[in-house]
Amino acid sequence: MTEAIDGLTAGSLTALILGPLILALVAVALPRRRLIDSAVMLLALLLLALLLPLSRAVLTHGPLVMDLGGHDAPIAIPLYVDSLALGMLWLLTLLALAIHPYASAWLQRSDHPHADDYPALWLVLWTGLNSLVLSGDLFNLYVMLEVTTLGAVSLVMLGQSAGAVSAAARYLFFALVGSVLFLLGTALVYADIGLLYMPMIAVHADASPAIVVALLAITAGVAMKAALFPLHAWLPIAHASAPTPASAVLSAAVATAGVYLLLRLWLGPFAGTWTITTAQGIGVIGAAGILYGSAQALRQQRIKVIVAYSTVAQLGYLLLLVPLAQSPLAWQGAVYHAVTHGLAKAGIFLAAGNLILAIGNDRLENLSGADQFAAKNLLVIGIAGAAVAGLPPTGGFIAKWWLLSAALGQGQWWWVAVIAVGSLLAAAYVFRILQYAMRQPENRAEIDPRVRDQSLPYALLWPPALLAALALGLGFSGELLAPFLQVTDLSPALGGTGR
Amino acid sequence: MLPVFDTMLCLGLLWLGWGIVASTTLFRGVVLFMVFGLLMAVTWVRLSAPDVALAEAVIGAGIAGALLLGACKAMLSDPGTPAEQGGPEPAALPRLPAAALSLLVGAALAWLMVTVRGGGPVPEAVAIALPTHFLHNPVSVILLDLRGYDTLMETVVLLLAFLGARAMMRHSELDPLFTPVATHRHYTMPLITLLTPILLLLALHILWTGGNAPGGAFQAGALLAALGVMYQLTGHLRPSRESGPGVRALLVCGLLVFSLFACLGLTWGDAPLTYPRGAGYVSALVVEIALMLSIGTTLTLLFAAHPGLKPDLRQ
Amino acid sequence: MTPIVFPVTAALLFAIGLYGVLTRARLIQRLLAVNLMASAIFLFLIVTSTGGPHGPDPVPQAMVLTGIVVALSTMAYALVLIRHLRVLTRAETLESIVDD
Amino acid sequence: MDEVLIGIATFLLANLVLGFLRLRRGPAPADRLLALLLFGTISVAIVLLLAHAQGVAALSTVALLITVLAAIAAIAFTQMPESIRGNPRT
Amino acid sequence: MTILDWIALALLLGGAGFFFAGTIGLLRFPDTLCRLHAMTKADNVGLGLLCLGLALHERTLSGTLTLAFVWVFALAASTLSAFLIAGWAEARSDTGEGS
Repeated sequence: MTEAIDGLTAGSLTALILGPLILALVAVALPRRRLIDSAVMLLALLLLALLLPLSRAVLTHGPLVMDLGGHDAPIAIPLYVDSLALGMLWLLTLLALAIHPYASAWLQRSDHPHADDYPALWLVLWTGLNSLVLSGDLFNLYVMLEVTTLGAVSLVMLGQSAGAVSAAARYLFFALVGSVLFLLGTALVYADIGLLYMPMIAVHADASPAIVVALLAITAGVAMKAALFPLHAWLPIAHASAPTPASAVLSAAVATAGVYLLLRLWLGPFAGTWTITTAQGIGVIGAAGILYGSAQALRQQRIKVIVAYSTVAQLGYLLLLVPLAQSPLAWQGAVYHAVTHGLAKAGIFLAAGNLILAIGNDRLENLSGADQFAAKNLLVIGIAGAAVAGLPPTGGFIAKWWLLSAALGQGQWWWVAVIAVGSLLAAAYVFRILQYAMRQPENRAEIDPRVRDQSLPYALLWPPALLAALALGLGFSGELLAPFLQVTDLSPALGGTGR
Repeated sequence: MLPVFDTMLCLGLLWLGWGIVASTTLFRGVVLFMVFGLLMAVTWVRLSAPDVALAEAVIGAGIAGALLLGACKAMLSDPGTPAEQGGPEPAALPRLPAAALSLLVGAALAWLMVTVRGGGPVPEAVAIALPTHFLHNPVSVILLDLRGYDTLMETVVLLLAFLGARAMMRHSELDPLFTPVATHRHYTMPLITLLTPILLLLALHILWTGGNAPGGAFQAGALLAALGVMYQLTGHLRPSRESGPGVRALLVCGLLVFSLFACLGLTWGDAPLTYPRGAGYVSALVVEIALMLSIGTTLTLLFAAHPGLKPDLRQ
Repeated sequence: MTPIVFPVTAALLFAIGLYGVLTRARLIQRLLAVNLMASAIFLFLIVTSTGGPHGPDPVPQAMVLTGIVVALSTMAYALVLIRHLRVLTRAETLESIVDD
Repeated sequence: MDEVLIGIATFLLANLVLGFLRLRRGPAPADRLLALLLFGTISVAIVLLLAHAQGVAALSTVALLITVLAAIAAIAFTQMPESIRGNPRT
Repeated sequence: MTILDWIALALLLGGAGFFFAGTIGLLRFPDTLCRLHAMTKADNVGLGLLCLGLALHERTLSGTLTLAFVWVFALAASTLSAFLIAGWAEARSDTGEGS
């Protein structure tokens, strides 16, 4: 255990993992919805408060490692926090704060039969995501991946329709194969070098055949779960057919966590196995994902499918960190992108969910006249969409600016073109939604007057507004937060990238 | 003689594996999978992994088989979509490229798995830590203490599987997997009366000795679940759409005790999940008892495919 | 220590499972194939745990036990999902409901 | 003596592998289940022999568990529907 | 080898012989019920002899008890299973003749 871990830090890390878990157990044992809803809000606020000193500790001491159970490396399971993990924790906690009240109001309003099942499922998934982000042990990650997978599949399945359940089944089978591949990689690493403790694997792993195959298996496994570009087939339909709050969780948190895990593994324990060619190859896959996802998003006719394809595209940006990893600016940009995109994407989904409540479905052509009756929600979609596209003055702009600068700084101009084209396409699909909404409806009487903005409960309106405001606000706090975004001791290990 | 035994065992495993994958009918695949489970248990015994063998015996011979036979039954009682009736199974991927890919992967893995280096820092450190530990069964040391966090999270996976399944069951018209034949009660009753005390004793035995001999909470819990499965198969427990407070308490007690214990680690140590000095064995036992109850309940309910169970004591 | 035949069997079982996952459309059989792959990895892990200079290594055995619990949980979950899908669509393969 | 135990275990394993033929041929579902039950008993015997050859008492518990749970498969099987026979998809 | 060893060996070999007979019965007998008959008889006697043979070498009480329990439960389980399967097969005239 490092000296930097004081009681408060240890307590915060414990609370991040066990807080949602214990609350989930309470929710299973005592299914009182009101009680649980307020407890979730309190917990999210408490965790936000705990994240402040934790961020400070990371800033002053550098990356923190807490070995569980009072044992030492290499037999203990460590929790690991650096700026990448910290960004994810902030994102997850803010999402919990905004999405849970929305979900609870949404389920109630749509008289959803699964309203009783949702809180416990979400809380366990939250536990899984927090632990996935914090875990520094290869085998433990396998278990956490299973928790997130089962949680995410269950959320998709709550969509109820035959389409949602078959999307859930497709997702589950992709994920099952993904876990087996991850387990294979873990077994090979352990059999070859006798380690599961990730900070130490980084030191011991060479490019032996077993390690290289393990890296391939792990990459393929996580990529299947995270729906990275060539393996994305299950994502758009699953994210689009889930209930709206669940779509937001899946796109903003689960998918991001998958890519986060890949970055954590690639640039941590396996950093020594990279060469320039393979790093550039990962960048190319990311770029292909950006272009393909954006192009698909432009062709879709349903809002939720557009937003889901946009997720496929935006996750690609995170992969650009691999070829650019030697630059601190790229780290800053990637963390900032993950957080901004997560917040903005959740905001868009929630606002789109309100539109769906208003017009009954999410087809673009039915949006006509939405600027009249759902102006606030359209404003949210506009702001959050600008953040996704990376337009100033949003946080998305800062993130992409840093990524661009990193690419220029290392003379890798080709990524500049990709980032720019991706942003243009993103702006195009966001404005396409707004453009449909501003058309004059052919028959005004078709719109049910009861569904105007005013009739939506407050709990459905403030969460998307809060998320969009955060995505916007991040555009003004880039300089302030920059020091927090570079804390990682993994970048030195990336000497391999430059070989 | 042992090499002959090993070779035959491995050929048997491969033959069964191929049979499972290639079987044309669902029932055949399921039966082959159950035999595969038996042979895996023999393999674990041969490789001197008694803890794993115990788990495989309970799961392979009992719960997994019953689950699969139940699903098989559910599939058979529905004629299926028109496209599937009588028609051949639609192909997922063309066979030839799939076979080529699998062969390539198999050959590469075979080479790797034979040539991995072995050893490393963890085996060394574990070998040093084991002799002074308050538990004497090496696998229990790992599961309960060194990697207790994994055990906590694996129980979360089990609970989550049930929560997700319960959400599906609640609003779907899934029939109970098994509707016991009334006349069979006459014959199964003596078996139940014989097995109930024996299984309970065995479960307690496995749990109690788990600290010092092979066994532990999961094996014991799975054994309790096997008893629960048998009660359902013979109609002494029936699935119900409501879960009472008792069932819910049993569901969560294992994780609740374990996570509270994990938090308490912060008070008598520097990190969660630390065992108190001097009271390690007792704490481990308390955690294990709670885990056993939860694991048993969760697995029984997962088999029931319903949120709850109610006893049926008609003779 | 342990004869070479066990790791080779593990690799081949993994390959057989992979073939099954790729070619079988019927979901339950695909599930069985995935479990076969997992069992192959368990076999490999246990093989590596025997022998060694420090006696049997309990860590892989513990990993396999955890893996068995996880595999059983996901199998039970997947079976309920498959039955749920069957009730909703009457299909037992994903391929036969692609066109709805 | 250990060598003898392992020899007998090998012989029993050979019986088990021979029994796979019935598993393959069927023809009735009941035949496959019979084969499963026979394999259960043979596995119990093999486990007992190996446990004695290795001198690990806990392994005998494995045999006990397999025996105790053997009835589950049979009870579950007898509740299979009529359509299990003659259905191309069984 | 003491006289006890020889007796144990004879019992073990006898047990193995009964298992073999059971397997052959399973493979060669003409229909399901015959196969059932051959199998359950053979493997229970076989397991019994085997347990007896092993028990002669068992030093501890618990080990001997375990062996005894294994045999008793095998008898109980196989009696019930055989009965249920036979009933199932007969009710559906599913006697798998031939092959």
